[in-house]
Amino acid sequence: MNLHEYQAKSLLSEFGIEVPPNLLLKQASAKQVATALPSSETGRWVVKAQVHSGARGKAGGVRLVDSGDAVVEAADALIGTRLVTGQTGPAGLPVDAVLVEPAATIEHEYYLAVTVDRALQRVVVIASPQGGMDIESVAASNPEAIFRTVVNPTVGLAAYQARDLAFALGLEGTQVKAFVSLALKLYRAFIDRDAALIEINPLARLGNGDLGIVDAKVSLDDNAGYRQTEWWQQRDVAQEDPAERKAIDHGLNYVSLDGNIACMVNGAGLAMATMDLVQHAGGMPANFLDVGGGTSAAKVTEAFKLILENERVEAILVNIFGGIVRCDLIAEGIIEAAREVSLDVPTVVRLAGTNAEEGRRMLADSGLALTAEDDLAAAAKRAVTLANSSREAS
Amino acid sequence: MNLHEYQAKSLLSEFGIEVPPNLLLKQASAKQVATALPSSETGRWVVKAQVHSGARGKAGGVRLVDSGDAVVEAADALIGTRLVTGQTGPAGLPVDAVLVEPAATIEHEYYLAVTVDRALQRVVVIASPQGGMDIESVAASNPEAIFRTVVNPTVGLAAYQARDLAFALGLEGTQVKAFVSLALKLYRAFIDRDAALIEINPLARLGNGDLGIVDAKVSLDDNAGYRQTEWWQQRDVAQEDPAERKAIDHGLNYVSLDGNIACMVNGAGLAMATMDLVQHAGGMPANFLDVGGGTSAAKVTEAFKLILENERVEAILVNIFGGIVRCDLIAEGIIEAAREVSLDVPTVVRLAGTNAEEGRRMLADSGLALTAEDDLAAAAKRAVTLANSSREAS
Amino acid sequence: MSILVDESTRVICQGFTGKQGTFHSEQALAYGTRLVGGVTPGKGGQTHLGLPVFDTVADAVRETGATASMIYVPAPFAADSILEAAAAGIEVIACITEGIPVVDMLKVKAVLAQDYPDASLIGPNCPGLITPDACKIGIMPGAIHQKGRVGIVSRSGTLTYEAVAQTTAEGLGQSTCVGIGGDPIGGLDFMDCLSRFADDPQTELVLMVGEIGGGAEEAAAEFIRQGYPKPVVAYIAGATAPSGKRMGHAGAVIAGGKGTAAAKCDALRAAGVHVVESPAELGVTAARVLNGQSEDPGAS
Amino acid sequence: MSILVDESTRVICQGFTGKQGTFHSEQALAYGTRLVGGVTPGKGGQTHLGLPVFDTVADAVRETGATASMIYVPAPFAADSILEAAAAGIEVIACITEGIPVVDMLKVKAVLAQDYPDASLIGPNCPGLITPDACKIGIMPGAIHQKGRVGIVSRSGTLTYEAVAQTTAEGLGQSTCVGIGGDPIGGLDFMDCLSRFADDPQTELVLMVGEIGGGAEEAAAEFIRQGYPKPVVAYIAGATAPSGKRMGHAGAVIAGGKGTAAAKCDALRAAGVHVVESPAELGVTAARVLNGQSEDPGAS
Repeated sequence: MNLHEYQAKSLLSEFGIEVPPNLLLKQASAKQVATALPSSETGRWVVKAQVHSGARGKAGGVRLVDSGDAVVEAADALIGTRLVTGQTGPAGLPVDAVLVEPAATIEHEYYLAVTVDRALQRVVVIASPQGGMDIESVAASNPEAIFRTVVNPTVGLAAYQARDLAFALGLEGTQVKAFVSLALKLYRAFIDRDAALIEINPLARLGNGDLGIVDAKVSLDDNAGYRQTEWWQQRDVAQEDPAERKAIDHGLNYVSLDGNIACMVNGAGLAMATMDLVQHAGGMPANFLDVGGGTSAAKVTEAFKLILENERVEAILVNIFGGIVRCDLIAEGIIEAAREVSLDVPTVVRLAGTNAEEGRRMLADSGLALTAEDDLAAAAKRAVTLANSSREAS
Repeated sequence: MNLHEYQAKSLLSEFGIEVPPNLLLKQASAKQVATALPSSETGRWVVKAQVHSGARGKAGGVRLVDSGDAVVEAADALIGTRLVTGQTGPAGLPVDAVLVEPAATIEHEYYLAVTVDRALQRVVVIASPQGGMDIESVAASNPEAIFRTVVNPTVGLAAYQARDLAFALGLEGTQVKAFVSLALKLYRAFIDRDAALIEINPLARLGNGDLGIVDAKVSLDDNAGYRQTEWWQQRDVAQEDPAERKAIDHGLNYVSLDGNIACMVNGAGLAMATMDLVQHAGGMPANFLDVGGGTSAAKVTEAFKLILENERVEAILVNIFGGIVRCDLIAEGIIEAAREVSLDVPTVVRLAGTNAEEGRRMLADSGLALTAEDDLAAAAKRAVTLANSSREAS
Repeated sequence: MSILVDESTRVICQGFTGKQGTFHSEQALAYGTRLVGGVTPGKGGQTHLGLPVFDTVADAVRETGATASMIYVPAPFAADSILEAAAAGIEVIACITEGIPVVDMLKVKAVLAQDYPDASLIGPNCPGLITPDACKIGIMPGAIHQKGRVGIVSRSGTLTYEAVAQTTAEGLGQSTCVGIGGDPIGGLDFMDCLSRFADDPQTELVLMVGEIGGGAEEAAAEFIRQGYPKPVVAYIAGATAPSGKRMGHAGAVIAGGKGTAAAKCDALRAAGVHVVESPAELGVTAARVLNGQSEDPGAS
Repeated sequence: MSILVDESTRVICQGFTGKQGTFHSEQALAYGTRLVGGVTPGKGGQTHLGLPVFDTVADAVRETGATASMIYVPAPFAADSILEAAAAGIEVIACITEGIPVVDMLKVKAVLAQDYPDASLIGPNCPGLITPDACKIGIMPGAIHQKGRVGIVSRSGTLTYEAVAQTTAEGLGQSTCVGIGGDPIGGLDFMDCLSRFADDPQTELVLMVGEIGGGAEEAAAEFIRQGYPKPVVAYIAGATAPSGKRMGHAGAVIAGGKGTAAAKCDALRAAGVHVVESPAELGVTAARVLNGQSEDPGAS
């Protein structure tokens, strides 16, 4: 789960981390700006669209202004629009709020993040003197400018580790202590709030030599929602893909893709494998859809509805390997769904594993125009063929 | 550093641990009792002397009373007296306050403690169904009634470990959950407050089946005072041996003993070894005194003053092996001290190690009546001989 | 032979009396697994599915001599259950539970390494493991398995079943199948299983099923490259998965080029592994390699 | 030969520019220790005592090749310094600092065991270690030492010097002297040092100086009992110490009978150790044993 910048900064300030004074505007309010605009030493302010995406600046989502009136104007220009960045896809994301902060004098931009390294099975803290841009770009172009330290969970981030990073960044004097203090608090926040990523980018060396947080990104561990309820209640569903959001509400794992063959599969690995097979057979998957382990007939119905909302879909490939989930239940769901939604898209069903035969019999008995296949590759090929012929027919 | 029972319970309640409602009285105040006495379902209250000692009950330090007036009476009888228990020595400890709590109906008494196991180099949680008595006695008479679990510092006390103990104690139903919750909080308190020991004895199964804390003892790690200042400020010096307290104030480590040969040594191990030698030579040490590593002349003077306040002292044995501390500085301190306090007790000085020769020369040149010895055993023998002859002479 | 579990392995179930625990214990018993009891705190002394229920794993181990456990405890309590099993001396701990917070698993991993280095954790968020005709500890459908020559290790659940079904269809069968789980922080990894399969005389070939993300497949490739005594066939799911969608965090990125299916396949091929492009080719490829019809892929 | 350190050991000092660090670094240099630099964060690039100062131990190790460190950092920061040394690859870490909170040391011990099993921590709250005429890392007076045949391991500071002086006076000399420190949670224990002395050809006899409290001496006794190749002479300080005064906590008590000087002496005698009653007899006893004038104490 992603937090907005303003939420991230609020979370960090819970841990004693200093963030810039700010003003959140959900509508462009001259009155609110007049009374609550934080003072700015530079006489300028930044107005930042609150969307779940990076690269906001290039997309026009961050405006630098020099008066309260200009703040209102910028806010007015942003709120209510959709911001399209390099990361959002063409539909963009809705801007429902902007964050206003005094513009700082930035001498240098650093990068600082806390995340989990899967290979090391440990939390790592990552820092770079090349902040302000995607760390991915730095990793690609200048990997030696990225410094990492691996955290032992027993002590957590040790002061010496933070110091090592500070010196690696070339910090000096009081900046070293400030950096160490910041890094230790970030680690504490990461653990105590079950984060998946905390990223300060840029962390700035300001005109007066102090370190200051400019932008902050926080993602929380999806598995820990049950004990971080305060933040999960603030989840902004407006920022999520409507289909993906609906999927989550029904316990489905759905990702929209650009192809024409819809997939409905149980298990993430098999779902990806099914997508690979579709492509191998010359098609393109329209989505990733994992109906999960404890699949019920109702869930399958919802999954069909979700798939059919995508107008690009020209064929459906259902691939279920029954383990926990029984194929007869899946068949029941398919039959129910086909009746509830008028299933007019060619559908190939491949059932294997627990109660597969019974499921296949139920489908055959249903009188529905479903194509059954036993073999995985054959099922994918058939779906692609059906999609092609349905396109030619229309 | 030891806490009083009322302080210990206050510390525990910081961690969400339920303790009985109570009233602390520093004088027997009818008015205060009338307004603030917690209500008691049993109609009875316990009035407990707040001293740094166990075995208060046997010593008359815990009174069971059945009215507010009787509370005042019991408080009056205790406050301002000195309580002599099996653990305090004949002088006893001053009772400056009493803690009043409603008397509970106790069905069974358990023991529960958190401490450090030196051999295992880990924190251990110890529980026994035989509470209400010294755990030492249980360990001696019935060791199989003591259950221990060793805590890994990475996760801290795990719920299963607390559950294992709860089932070992024979707890059932909601008591298991209550015990687990209590044990986890005790562990948290132990770590977060740098405790050396937290002991709940007894932990009671009450008439209604609930678990209740009756008595609680907390000792804090002497090394962690710098970061537990809130509690260290509440240290009750009145409960400490005046000589030992004075020693601490001067950075000395002093323990009063019953013999006649005073010892002044640098290093705890050498101090104990010196005591052993005194006894080996037929004498009895009057004290343990470690002047520590960074010894100064002023510290040695204070050490002499401390030693001479003990009227049983018939000879002094100074044993310094110079490592960090230089023997010439020690000699200077001895000379200063001998002049400041009129040193009329026979004193044997053994200096070895760094600058020992210079120290010995300074002592010889001082004109003071000091006996120098190079050999450790000879020095101890000489001190015993001198003590015997000074006794015969007097 | 087999790895980790066999017909003599005494198994308990943690979360025994719950819905999941009950269902899969019944399935395990039906398969012939030597399930000897289960644990549900507070229900010690009761009987469930004809087997004794214990309050603690320590009690269960003492009374039944169990050396393996399958965990169906809800996510908030599952990390504790793993540690309880390890502390009680359980050697093979299969944690089926999904949704355990990463922070909990970080600590579990550290404690296992410190205090219980001999315990083998499978999972969490995994289908478990099975030695066909001997011991099923997990949620996989038993009927598709066949005792045989192929060792299977997989990060995926249902995709593993696919691999199993194909090797059964080819008549190769399986020695042991281990679903190591898809969580970022988990127990046994590819390398751990590969080295166990290397020592198992029944296993003639290892079938590895990986996915995009992380670097476990690359690590396994490096391990194989240093000299592995048996042929390995591998498939990496997610060649067509959209990059950046859920992988856009710094940890994955800094690995620099690692994490994609292409990178994983390249690393495995360079190590001499027979990498298949289609998941439908796992069984036939294994059969071809075992029947000596495939030249050394490293030489091609 | 010797254990842990010798004339080729490259040593750094953490807390180099502080008062303690400066004084004892001067002493170490005067003794001939191969001190190659020191660490004080923020003073990297400066020169102190003619040696380079580094911001981090990692820098110091990279630039100087140091493999040993002595730590004179104040107690609130010393635990971190130990970890920094270990992480930088330092093999012998002597932490002289006293007053480190127990909770900090519990964690340090766990991390060392997990991540740096090859690092040898000496202390904290200890005099350090010395290989006479070769390498002095600590606060002991160098002049009393003499290169020789006796390995010394001690929980005490000044009492160790006593043992050193006596073995020097007897003309035996020392191979290496290790002050393991008196804190409840520490690094190398008696057993660790005994096993190193067992492998050191220069060491002909081990002199062990223990104290009351804990069970480290009993553990060492058990270790020796299982077969130790060299004679051991031991003294336990505190036979006359008042029991219960500072030992009255549950951890010590539950050990049941352990912790007293008498129990420790009994355990050591039963293991065949030459236990002396008086600390003044350490040197003469070692000499007698080495000269073959003492019969097997286990037989007496």
